[in-house]
Amino acid sequence: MPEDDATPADAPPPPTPHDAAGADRTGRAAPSGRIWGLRAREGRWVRRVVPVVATPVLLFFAPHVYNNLAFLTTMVVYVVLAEGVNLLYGFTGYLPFGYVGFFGAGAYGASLAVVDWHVTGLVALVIGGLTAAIIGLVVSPLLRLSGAYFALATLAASQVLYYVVANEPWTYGESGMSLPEVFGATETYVIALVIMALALAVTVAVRDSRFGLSLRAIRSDPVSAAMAGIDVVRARTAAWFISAALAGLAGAIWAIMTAAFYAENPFDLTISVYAIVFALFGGVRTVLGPVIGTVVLYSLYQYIGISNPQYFELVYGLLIVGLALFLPGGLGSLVTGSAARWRRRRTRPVTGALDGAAPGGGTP
Amino acid sequence: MAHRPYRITTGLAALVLALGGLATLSAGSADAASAHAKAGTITVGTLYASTGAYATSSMPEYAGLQFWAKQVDSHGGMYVAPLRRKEKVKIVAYNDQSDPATATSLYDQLISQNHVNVLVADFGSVLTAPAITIAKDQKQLLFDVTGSGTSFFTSGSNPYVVLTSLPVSAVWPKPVAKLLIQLKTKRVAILYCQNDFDQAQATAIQGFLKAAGITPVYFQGVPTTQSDYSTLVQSIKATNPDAVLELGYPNNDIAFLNELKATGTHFKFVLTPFLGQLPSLFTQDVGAPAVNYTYTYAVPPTLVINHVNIGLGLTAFVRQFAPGKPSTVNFLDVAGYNAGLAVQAAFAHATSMSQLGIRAGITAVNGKLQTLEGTFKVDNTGEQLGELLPVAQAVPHGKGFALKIVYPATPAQVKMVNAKAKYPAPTK
Amino acid sequence: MQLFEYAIVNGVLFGLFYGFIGIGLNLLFGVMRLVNLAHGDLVVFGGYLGYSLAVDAHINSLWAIPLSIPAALVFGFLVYHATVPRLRRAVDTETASLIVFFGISQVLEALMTMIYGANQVTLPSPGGPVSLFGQDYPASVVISAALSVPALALLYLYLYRTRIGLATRAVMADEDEAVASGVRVRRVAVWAFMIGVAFATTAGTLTAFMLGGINPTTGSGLTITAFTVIIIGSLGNPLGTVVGGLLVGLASSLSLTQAYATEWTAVVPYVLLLVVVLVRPSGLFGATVRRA
Amino acid sequence: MTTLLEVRHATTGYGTIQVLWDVNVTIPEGVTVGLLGANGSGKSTLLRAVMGLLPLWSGEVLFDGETINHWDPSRRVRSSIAYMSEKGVIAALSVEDNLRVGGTGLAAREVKAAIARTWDDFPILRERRRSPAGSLSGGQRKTLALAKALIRQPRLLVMDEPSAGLSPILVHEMVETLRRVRDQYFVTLLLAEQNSTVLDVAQQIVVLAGGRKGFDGPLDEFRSRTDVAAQFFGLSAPPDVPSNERPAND
Repeated sequence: MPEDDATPADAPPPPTPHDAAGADRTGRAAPSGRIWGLRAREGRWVRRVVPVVATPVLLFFAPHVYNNLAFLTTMVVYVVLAEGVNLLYGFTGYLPFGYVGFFGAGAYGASLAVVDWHVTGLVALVIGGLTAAIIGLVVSPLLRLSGAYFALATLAASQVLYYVVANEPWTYGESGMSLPEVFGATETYVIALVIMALALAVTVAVRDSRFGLSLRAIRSDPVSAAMAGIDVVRARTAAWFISAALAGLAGAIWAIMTAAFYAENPFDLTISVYAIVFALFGGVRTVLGPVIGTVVLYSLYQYIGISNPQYFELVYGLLIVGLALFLPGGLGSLVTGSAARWRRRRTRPVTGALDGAAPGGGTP
Repeated sequence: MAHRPYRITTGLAALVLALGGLATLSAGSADAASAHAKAGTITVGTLYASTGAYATSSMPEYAGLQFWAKQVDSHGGMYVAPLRRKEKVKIVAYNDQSDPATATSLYDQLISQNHVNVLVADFGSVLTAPAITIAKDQKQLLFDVTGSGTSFFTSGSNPYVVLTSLPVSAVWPKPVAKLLIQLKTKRVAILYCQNDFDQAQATAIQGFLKAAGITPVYFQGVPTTQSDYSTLVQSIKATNPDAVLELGYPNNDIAFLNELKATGTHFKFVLTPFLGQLPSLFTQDVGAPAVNYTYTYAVPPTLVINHVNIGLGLTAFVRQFAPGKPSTVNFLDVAGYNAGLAVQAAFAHATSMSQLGIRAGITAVNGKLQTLEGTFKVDNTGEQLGELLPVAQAVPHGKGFALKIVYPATPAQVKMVNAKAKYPAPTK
Repeated sequence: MQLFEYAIVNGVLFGLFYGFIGIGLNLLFGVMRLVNLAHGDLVVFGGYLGYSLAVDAHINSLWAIPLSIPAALVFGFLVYHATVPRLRRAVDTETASLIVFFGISQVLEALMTMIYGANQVTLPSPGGPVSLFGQDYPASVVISAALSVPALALLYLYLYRTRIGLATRAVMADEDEAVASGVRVRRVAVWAFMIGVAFATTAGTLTAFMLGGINPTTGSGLTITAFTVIIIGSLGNPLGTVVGGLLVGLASSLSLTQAYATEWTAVVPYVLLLVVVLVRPSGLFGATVRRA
Repeated sequence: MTTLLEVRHATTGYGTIQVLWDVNVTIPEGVTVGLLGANGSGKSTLLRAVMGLLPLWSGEVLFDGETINHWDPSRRVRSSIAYMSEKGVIAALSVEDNLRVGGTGLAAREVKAAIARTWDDFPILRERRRSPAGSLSGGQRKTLALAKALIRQPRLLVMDEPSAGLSPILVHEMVETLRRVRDQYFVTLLLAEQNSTVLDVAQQIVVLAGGRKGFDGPLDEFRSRTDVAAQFFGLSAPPDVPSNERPAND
């Protein structure tokens, strides 16, 4: 559900008209008045609080529907990752192909804290998040790049990190990580839900704040944003750290759940790819889009794995191709009727790159 | 702003719908599973990988387990001691696509949705690791077929994991080290892949050799994904070694042997671990002439053990498993079948239908069970101790090659022609 | 010293092959900004074609090269029309293409597994060792490297000696201006796409030789190597791609001769990529800087 | 005088933001038209619509009396409507390759002849023929852009800010060059400009303000009308800045 028209009413108009999404923001005046007997101001709080609270609560009862905690916890971990991708890609236009590096850093940070320092589970989680943020600091020069270069450079960085972890004895690289039981399965699930709630809260906060507005301005046109007085580097770096820390937390809770793993597992590139696909499938620049994308696609993944294993990859691959081509705005676009907007945009000629109407294309 | 809460509602509604869909799916699969879990059957849950890195090894292992179930059912089922009757066996299997994260949720699926009686792990340490965790957490008995990772068996006593086929990788190379000492090799080169399995062997062999006063002249790790061995072979050649040990996965072993073949490089002693497990794959991918005189670990079906007190002997197994094509039977087929035999023995001596009751069945037969892999004996962490891994050498045999055990001398229960190691290897 | 020389020659041989793998991707990415994550899988598909010819039809696997080219052109044409027009209309073509081609990569991997099974397949070496500078190299490697050279030369001729090649370079350098000059971008793109796919499958027929064997999952690693090679050598510059390939080949080969570097071999291309994008984001031969 | 190009009721914009409101322009063959307007007045947008680089929401573009709405940009370029964008050249290609790109679609012999003619008309380009266009000075770049647009000997040359980024002296030279080119190539010019010096070359002036047409008449009349100046200096221009007028360092 793209709530990309979620600019607060007092927001200035977008910096340039060639951001089509921005065009929608200004092109449609939000009607004022009451809904559910609430004033606009209260309504705003409803839409801030409801997704953050209702989503974890709904998922909290999911084990009563489908009691497979390993599956559900992994799914929630993916929701966190998809929201992290959403923050970075949806709001700044940076596609972190090597996002899994933060996940792996979080997993190993937390695990080493448990195994070597014997810290409690919650401390380990925090250490996991911090480890990822520190890695984020180390690789922050990559933010100078853009587009596919950024995507591939982060991928390379995550692979370098993976080989360091896999080769070094102090990370138990070759023998694999083995954790004692830190939390019970249900406890792990609840903690994963709390991390997810945090991720959702952060996304809501970013969406509705001036910070989020600056990020979107940067996404649509970094030069104009800088001229409008936005500190481009600082805003990007902040989003980068938040996103890294979220992935680190996700990695930490994943490590605690999995308990026995090798470096290749938390650094598996498919984790990045899935997080990106889930986020885009649901619809980025929204709060619930990545949640829905993950729940639908990951359930499907599990279902295909159980029911029709022979053609698993084939079905999944075709599904992804079809969705990306025919539902480019994500599932959310179906819900909110953005599909109509998309159709209108389609009428642009193929040479659209020249008319400058493609926001974020190439040089986000 | 007023339309906003409406859109939130739509979003949440979509989420509820998605969860509902999930519930429907799970109900569907649970139905399918409950059909399996009906009374009068023992359900064995397992995973296999039809694609991905482990498919080559996982599929034969799964085939062996299926063969076991078919055998048991053709005899009216297996004896279940607590019920005092025979029960049919059903295998519930899912495809993990070689992906450990998928494996995690599928192992859980087998326990929480299908309520299987026991779990059998997928091939190898990477896909077994998540099963170990779940087995401990959910107190579910796991038969670990080939997951011999060192970290699985170190955390004190664990009644829920039973390694059925191989000793942990650190003890594998003991006979190799002894053979090298016996052959009076001085300059040993060790090239290993950086993974748990190979690294543990390399370190162990280095330790055994050092104890005998031999320091390897070459001791290097390479990534498991390594496929270009040309420069490495030249580096090894430069150290002028008496013996070369290449410790990798099948793809590494094949690439290494092909490199020797393609450059005409000759070493006096070459060992690769997987030749003994997958001889037909090596015949196809390297060719018999280039394989000749290579050393490897001897495992069934190279190691012929017919003196058994459960299931089929090796010769009978090979004949029945692949009628007419005995050469295609490999170790992993045997390992899958052997895991079935361990399950069978456990139920035959179980004290109750609880997980610990079934584990007690293993304790009851521990050290007494003779299978086509040898003596079945586990310690209290579940680690396998009983089975053998002698060293074999490929020698020319007709158009192909035959594997002959060269060290140690034949144990009593092994019916197998011994041979003296041909060292140094003749030039091909 | 002998070992060092061996590593240099070996690195060059592999480098030419890496350049060959990269060049098709360079066309696709350079012209249309399509992040073709299925590139490596197309390469492996070509490898299986060669394998089929050798094993099923009992003819030299190198016949796969002439046979695969028309097939690849047709396949490229179909995939282009199925995906690219829609992708080009997407709000962010790079990202959308990344996802679409990830899906295609999954489909290709699945098809290869269904047709050829998951096992690694190898091809018999086409002959005994070949002596170069007094040392022996596998014939398969030498032949593959030798075939890479004319392939790269052909692409060079296409880009620098034909009119559509000039149009292709114009689109790579500045699509807006090329359109304004009357270049038919769609035609350029179709050909670039088809030729890119053909280069991938042609290079693929050599992979079973070079890599010792192929399996359905070999492709993803090759995709990454190919991206590394083309970014190091600058987008749109075929000569740069060759140099990028040589750099990756040499660095990997030399690291294998160093006592404590062997285990870090796999990291070499990634480190090279990071250094290049951070120090000189346009690649070694690029003029345009792609910074935000 | 026949009408070469006619824009009827042109309405368009970017995304959902409308930039042009019902603009009508008629360009007779042989008459140089200067399109004036401040930043954001819609000049470049109108030119893009003429070239087919931006589709019209409604309205029509006629060339030689025939509607060309459905022609894609390359067809328009190949049918005698040349376009010289603000950038004008492909920086990474050599001077000669730029000219050859300008001749895309022509027969090889024609391109060769056209390039030979260019060397005579613009000797400076011949000296730099192997250098990348990106290494040229600002004035040389504009010259190359002009030469590239002229390769096909178009009937109509649409130019977006030919004087942008040039020093006053160079602007003056540019005006001279344009005069020379107009007479030598018998080409009708449509220039969008902010710089009034360039007006010297024009015979007819069209002023755009806020996406609507203001003044439209002969140069002399434009000069005598003070009220037009207000429009020209963009007092009623909207705050929106079309993307093509972003700073060049983007």
